[in-house]
Amino acid sequence: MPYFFNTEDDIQAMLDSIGAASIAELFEQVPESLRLNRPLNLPAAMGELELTQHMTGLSNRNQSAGDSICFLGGGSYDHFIPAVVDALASRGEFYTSYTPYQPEVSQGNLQAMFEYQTLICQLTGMDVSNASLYDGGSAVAEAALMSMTVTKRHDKIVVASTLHPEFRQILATYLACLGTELVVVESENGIVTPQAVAQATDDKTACVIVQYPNFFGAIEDAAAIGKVAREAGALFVMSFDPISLGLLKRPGDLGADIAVAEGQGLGTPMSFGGPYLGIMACKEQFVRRMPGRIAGQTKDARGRRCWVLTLQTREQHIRRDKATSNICTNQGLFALRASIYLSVMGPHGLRDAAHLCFQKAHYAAQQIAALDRFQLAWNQPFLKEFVVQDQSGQVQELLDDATEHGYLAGVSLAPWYPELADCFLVAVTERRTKDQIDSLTQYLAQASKLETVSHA
Amino acid sequence: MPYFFNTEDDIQAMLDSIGAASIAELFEQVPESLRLNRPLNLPAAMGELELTQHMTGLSNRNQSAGDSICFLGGGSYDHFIPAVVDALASRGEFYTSYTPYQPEVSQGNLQAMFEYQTLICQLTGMDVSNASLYDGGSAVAEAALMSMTVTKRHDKIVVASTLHPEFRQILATYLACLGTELVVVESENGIVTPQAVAQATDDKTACVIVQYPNFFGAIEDAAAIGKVAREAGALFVMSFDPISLGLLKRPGDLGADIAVAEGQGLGTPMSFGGPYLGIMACKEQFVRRMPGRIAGQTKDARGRRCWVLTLQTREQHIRRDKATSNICTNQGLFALRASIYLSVMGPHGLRDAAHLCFQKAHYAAQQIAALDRFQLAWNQPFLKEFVVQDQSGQVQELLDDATEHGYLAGVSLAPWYPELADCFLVAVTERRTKDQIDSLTQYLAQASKLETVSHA
Amino acid sequence: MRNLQASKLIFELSKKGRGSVRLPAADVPETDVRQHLPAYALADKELPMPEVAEPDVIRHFTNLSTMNMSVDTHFYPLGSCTMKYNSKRNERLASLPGFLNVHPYQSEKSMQGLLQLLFELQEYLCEISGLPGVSLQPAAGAQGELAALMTAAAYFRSKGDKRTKVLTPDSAHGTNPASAQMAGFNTVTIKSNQDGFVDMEHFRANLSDDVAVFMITNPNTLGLFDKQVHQIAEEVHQVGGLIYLDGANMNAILGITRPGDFGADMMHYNPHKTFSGPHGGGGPGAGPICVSQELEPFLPSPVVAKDGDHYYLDYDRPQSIGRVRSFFGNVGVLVRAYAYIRTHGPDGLKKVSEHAVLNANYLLSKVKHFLPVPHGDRCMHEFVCTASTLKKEKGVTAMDIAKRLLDFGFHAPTVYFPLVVPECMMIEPTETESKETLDAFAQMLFKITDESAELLHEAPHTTTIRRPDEVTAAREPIVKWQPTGGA
Amino acid sequence: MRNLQASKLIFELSKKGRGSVRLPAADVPETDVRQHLPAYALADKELPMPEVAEPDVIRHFTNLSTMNMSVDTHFYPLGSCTMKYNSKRNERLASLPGFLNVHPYQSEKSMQGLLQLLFELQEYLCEISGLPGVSLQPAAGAQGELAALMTAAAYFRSKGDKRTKVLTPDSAHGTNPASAQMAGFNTVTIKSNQDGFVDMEHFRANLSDDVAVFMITNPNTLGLFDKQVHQIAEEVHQVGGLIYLDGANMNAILGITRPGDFGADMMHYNPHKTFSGPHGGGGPGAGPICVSQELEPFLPSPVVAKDGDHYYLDYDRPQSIGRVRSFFGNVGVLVRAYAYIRTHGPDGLKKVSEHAVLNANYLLSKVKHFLPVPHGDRCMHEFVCTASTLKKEKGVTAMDIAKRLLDFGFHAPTVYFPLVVPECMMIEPTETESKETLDAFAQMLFKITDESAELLHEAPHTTTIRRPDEVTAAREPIVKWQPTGGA
Ligand SMILES: Cc1ncc(COP(=O)(O)O)c(C=O)c1O
Ligand SMILES: Cc1ncc(COP(=O)(O)O)c(C=O)c1O
Repeated sequence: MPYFFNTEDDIQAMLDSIGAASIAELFEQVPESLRLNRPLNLPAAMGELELTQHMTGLSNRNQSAGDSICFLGGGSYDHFIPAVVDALASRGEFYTSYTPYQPEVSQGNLQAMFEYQTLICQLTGMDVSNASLYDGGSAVAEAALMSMTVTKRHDKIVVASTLHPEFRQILATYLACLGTELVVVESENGIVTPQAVAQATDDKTACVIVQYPNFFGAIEDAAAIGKVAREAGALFVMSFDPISLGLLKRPGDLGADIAVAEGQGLGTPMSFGGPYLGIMACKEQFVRRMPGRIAGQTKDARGRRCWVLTLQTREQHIRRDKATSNICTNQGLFALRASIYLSVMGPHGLRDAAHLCFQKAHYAAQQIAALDRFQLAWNQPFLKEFVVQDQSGQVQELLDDATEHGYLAGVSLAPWYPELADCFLVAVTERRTKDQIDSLTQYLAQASKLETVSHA
Repeated sequence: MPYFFNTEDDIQAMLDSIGAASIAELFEQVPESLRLNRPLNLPAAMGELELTQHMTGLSNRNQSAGDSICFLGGGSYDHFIPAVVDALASRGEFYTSYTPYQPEVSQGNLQAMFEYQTLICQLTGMDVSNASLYDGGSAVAEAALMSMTVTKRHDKIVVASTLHPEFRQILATYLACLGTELVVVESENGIVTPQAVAQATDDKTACVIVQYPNFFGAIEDAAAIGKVAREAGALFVMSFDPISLGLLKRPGDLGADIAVAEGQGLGTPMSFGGPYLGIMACKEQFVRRMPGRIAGQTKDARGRRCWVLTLQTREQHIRRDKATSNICTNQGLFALRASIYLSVMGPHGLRDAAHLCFQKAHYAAQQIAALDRFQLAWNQPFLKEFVVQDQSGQVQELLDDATEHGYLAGVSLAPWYPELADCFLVAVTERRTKDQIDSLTQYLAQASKLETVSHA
Repeated sequence: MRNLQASKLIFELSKKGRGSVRLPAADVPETDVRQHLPAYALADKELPMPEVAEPDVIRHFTNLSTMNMSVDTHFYPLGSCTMKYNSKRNERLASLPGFLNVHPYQSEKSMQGLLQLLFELQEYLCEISGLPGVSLQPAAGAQGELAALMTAAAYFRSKGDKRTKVLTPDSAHGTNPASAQMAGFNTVTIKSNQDGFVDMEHFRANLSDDVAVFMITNPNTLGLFDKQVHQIAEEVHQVGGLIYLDGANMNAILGITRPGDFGADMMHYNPHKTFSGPHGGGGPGAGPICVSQELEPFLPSPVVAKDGDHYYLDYDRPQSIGRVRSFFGNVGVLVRAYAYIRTHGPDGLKKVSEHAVLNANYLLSKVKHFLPVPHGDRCMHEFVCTASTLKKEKGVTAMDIAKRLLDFGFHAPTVYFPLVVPECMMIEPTETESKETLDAFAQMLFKITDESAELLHEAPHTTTIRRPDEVTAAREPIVKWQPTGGA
Repeated sequence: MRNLQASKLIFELSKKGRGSVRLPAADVPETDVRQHLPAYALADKELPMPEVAEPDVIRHFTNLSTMNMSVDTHFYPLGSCTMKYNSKRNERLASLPGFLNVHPYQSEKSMQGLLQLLFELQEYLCEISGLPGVSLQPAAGAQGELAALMTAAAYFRSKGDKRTKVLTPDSAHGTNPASAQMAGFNTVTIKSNQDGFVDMEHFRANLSDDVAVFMITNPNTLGLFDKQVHQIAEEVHQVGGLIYLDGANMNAILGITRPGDFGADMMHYNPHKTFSGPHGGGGPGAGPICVSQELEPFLPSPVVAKDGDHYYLDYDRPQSIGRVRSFFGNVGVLVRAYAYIRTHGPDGLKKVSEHAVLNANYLLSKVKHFLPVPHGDRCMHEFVCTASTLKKEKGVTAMDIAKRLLDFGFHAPTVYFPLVVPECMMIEPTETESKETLDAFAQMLFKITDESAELLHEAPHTTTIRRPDEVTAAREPIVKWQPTGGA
């Protein structure tokens, strides 16, 4: 057992000091009747050598984005992560510490949190940011709960159907317990209209939630929708894609009251969906209603600038059932990664990344839409992601076959949008090369032909 | 250019301070006639994203030991490297610092060197160790030069033909300039006999050099050979395999005056041959003749225990042409890796590793020798490496075909030992599983059959 | 080495025109952005973000790291948080490309290795808990609590059983009542008796058939195993309620006793504690939950299921509460938990608890002489001592002692939690510490209790900052840097 | 955070029976070791090595790391060493499995990617040097010198030309004369003139037809470009000798001028300097050499060659001196050099030199006012200033200043080298530092020269140790730890 220290001599000396005859005696508190009187039924221990062989074997049985060409998106993207991010975030002092309860020996984490909060404000144009939530999905749910507290409206939340369907599921789950109604505004041609939102929104509505770019990659007229929300006295919540802000107006510039995001694109690996980074920022006046940790600047006893956890009376460890949220452990390491990512990319790097996504996605869209079998589902502005309609309707077969051929070609919309069962979502990041896009197109062209043949 | 700082404004301010009109002006020292008046003919710059794609492509065109099953040895081995080694040695404070010229801000490296030296002494049973040389091969050459200084005999070095042939080539190259004769003692049945060594050794011999286990994996009777050397007044130099010392007697216990090694097995990746670790340890009385850096313990001005570079008057930066060697930059990072490796393995881990190598190598040898086409080249004791004779003599064809099938099956002896052109060297480390060995055996059995058929 | 001169924020290192990453020109034919993106969406100004060269980014964050205590550098006996050694092998293994570089929407067929791992982890967690249903989805312990309470609520709804109350002991972690609230329940706080256990009288006084769940932490936050747990469970079950076990303290009972066997219907794990997922400076964690057979249909979806040799994500769970988190969950943390469990095996896990408990009791035996441990001479994996005598005698608080420990290279224990013990320090050494370290810590703690009040009030003395003004920080919050000296 | 309490050696953390790694039982049928290994070889006692648990190994070495200044944490203007930023991308790329996890005796066919990389690197180095022959084999600059001198010796031998002398300027690095000696030559030291260049008279006085090689460093160790180099080369060539260029200072002239063009017949690179391979706390480096056409056949073997599309190792070099190092060379360092060159491209490399020279001149312009720079107002990538006035006036030495800099978070420059300037400090800022850093450094240096001699003699004041006793260390060397308080 590589992580234990106590030798036989140690154990004896320790038991002597305790005044116990055996380790077993220490467990006398646990009634005999409740004991497990057999070994756990688990596989036997493995040394590092065996475990490495075993887990490498398991890893090899997954087709990684390195083995294939990845066009999958839908909230998780194959963006490039500069080596700097891994090199710094893998420092033990960062990842083996915990919530900075003792500021004197946690200034590194606290300053990093403060920098993260600032970077998120700069990126989003919002006033204040917390230090992270779990993920984009639960951040949306927290934003809804927060809106309810802020507006004191507990009856209704309005959400665009173009919000990530899993985010909507989370919202539904959270709201189910509270008896709050979740009204879904259906989309037309891949976006929701301000009119449709207006119809759904009333003076019982705590907030209106849209995604930007939306789940289909299309860019909603957020400012117009925000206006609708504001007019109804509801908060406007935007779930945004951080990389897109290299080219697009910021939530803060578009009138968002609360901006949330899945921050995975900012330096976090795809990891089959987690751990990721829940981003939340809001207007200044709502800061005391925000969930999650917040670092604040102050002075120490000697007058030095320093940082502490602040506004803790919002939190569960102080307020218990009156807290703004139950969150305790957050996603600190990924907030750090985002800070490093944003620092090393800088405004130019971020713009370049968004620009490359844009150019490559548009090239890919054009190439794919030029094939007989496929067309774009609608004509909406998009940045890095778009929906392709498969005339043959054999989406699942196509995507499965593509995977076998080394293309993670897209995400089928069927599970969430039955009416779009013949569609799939394609994401193109700055990592994709023209060669890779051309090769996908070629594959799809080939598949088009086979499809024609087999349907003939 | 990601690593530059100077903005246009900076440049102007700096030139102003210098009193120069342009950067070009700063190069006026370089005569116009000597200037390169065209751009270097090199490929254009690449950002990290492109470079990563490019170099990943190059990497993928190599068959790594992870893609195949590696039975290659001959001085470089696929030993297991615990994650701890990489995690610690990748800390920037270790790998981006340099030779600890300023002890006050280099105690980490200096203490690590001191610990390395101690660990090497413990491992080898020698009195003193330096802080590293380039590799096993040049360490042998340095040992020869050192022997010449110590014994004041400059005419002759005796070396076993079972010393790694590349190490012998290096010796030859080094000695060529000095007019020292290199006498090679031929082997019989895979080892050199003390008798043969005795015949070659005389009172002009500066040292006798053997390898342990030798290049064929066979274990020489080192103590007996050492005795021969001593009787001739020559030093006894042993080139050893560090992992083997988990089971075998140590050079210090066998009478070595100087012990050198290729330290790659101690936590250094195979990396197509380098950077590796040259180990050198010797008897106390020779310490002032040793090449390379040495850390020593002392006290600071406040009486605290601390460490410094010591015995520097041996070195080139002080002694110039009178130095014990020209070495300056050494292999510090790999000495550190070795220290971490040895610390985390401990004496038991090291013994277990050697024991597993032994068991697996013997199993593999038995399985392979049971095939018609193959037999062991001789009956000598070995630990992790052995020579297989291929009755068909088609060694190169076999090894090439094996590589295609995913087996790095062995190292052909033909380039170095024409008389053993029908032989190859097989190494089996603790990483190889029974399944892998069985699968190699199966492949070889198959190849045996094909061979029989095609020769029929 | 820490660079003491470096005290700037990343923004203060920025200079216009410096910039860092520049990406290559597009290798595809370019099209005009303005033509494709509507004016209402296209940004019209540059992002006001720092421009820093890569070498400065490295120095900046490297230096920040050197301002943290951490498990890799210090003894970190932060009670309730199980700050044990975070094995480097787990970091390496979790970074294998087949785990790290896979997309959540890849087909099951292209993910069999990871799905197998997750499936097996589900089974291990069920076996360790003694509860047959499992969801790996929650992102942290608190979300596990919430998800489990929602699961319970759905279960009650399915039976048409309207229950509104959740009972939590006063020694419970803050997340318990907060989760109950978020799940739509009202919380009722149950007192502890003077031995630190649930006050049975108070408990019974609040037990009724509108009690949905009793949330218990066992071993509790005082580090004691509440023997009454089985009795409590029986009585709660009798009124149709359920028992939730806060599994934050599982490190004490692995292979010793199982929540399912002592009456729990549901529980969460904190793999970042018990199974050594590193704490990441605040996170990530994960909060997998295990539940009884009855509750299983209501768990979040999907779960990993197996059909013959094929692993798949089972979404076909009509009674499921749905989702609490997007995608699968905090997979990276779960992979580390898997590696941890496989490293230890059944005997090793039991040994983890044995040595965690041995270390805690040993430290208790050293400390109790000068810092009383109100709840007795024996503990499980942690214990709570109090500085209240010192406070009375010389005005020295638990916080003073905590701060002073920092001077001597020890992270402070948890202070002022649980709320039931005044001036308390909650000390959890974990099993991955040596007797030498425990001895040094106890000795230093003793020395500190002997130091003058003045010295201690001003502690720490050796850190670069000392006792930040938290009151002003909260009263006039500065929560971001601003360019014009605003910060 | 550094743990100031931790001051033990790894041996002092050891405890019998603790141990760390245990490997699995063999999965093959076991055989008796004693039956196969002769008694004369089989160890009869346990290795007397430390038994330390993995968490302690982590804390120990992590903590050691925090006691070093490094490029990742500090400005490190160590002259002649080119302590520039070591890009993290290069670390990541060099760790790709196809580079890291490949055996030196794999077949060429299974190594085409790496062989291509090495082949291209050979070409780049030739282009940058203006010399057509190349060997990547030497393990460091010093071994490059040695290999090149051996190559020269073989060349002369092939012509039956017996030459015994190597000339080195007095400002040369110690490795130059040491290498000459090892290659079997006698070294003759050539004086510098007062401008810091080769004293032509002294040079000519020592020039004869038994001079094999003149080893020149250009820019030289004073940071000056010796304009005479071409003249020297002509005269050496006239007597049949060769010019060796010590390439340690290539960082100043990339794309500006090429050794081959200014008369050199051979040279080494220090990729760990010029091409940012990290210095590893002392190493590894690499020492690839480039030589003229004439010398090429004598270079070490193998070199990477290309046949159509196929890359291979060319061993068929009958005149080769053979080997100076086993296997291919320090491949990991070479891969980083490749990444560096590809990152910069032709313009970027030139910009490297331009900014290295700009930064050095700027710093010179700031420093010369209080620390005289004897060799003029302009320099290349580094400059040498002297504290000799300070020494005379108040007894303050270059070493005092160097030590005091440590207090302010700056690594010291190289001191007392080159030997030709008394009380000298050799300052090389490199191009990867900002004006802000240079300003702060110059300001601090100025402040220091103003401080009292007493304060400076005792510096550094803020480090954990101060001015170790090096004399005793060398007189009574303790070069390993010993169990019985021997250390
Ligand atoms: C007793 C207890 N319960 C619940 C939690 C909440 O777990 P998490 O922080 O993972 O959300 C914690 C952790 O801090 C705890 O200590
Ligand atoms: C001028 C000069 N020449 C030669 C060398 C030797 O190079 P290396 O240390 O790589 O052997 C150095 C490096 O220290 C140097 O500065």
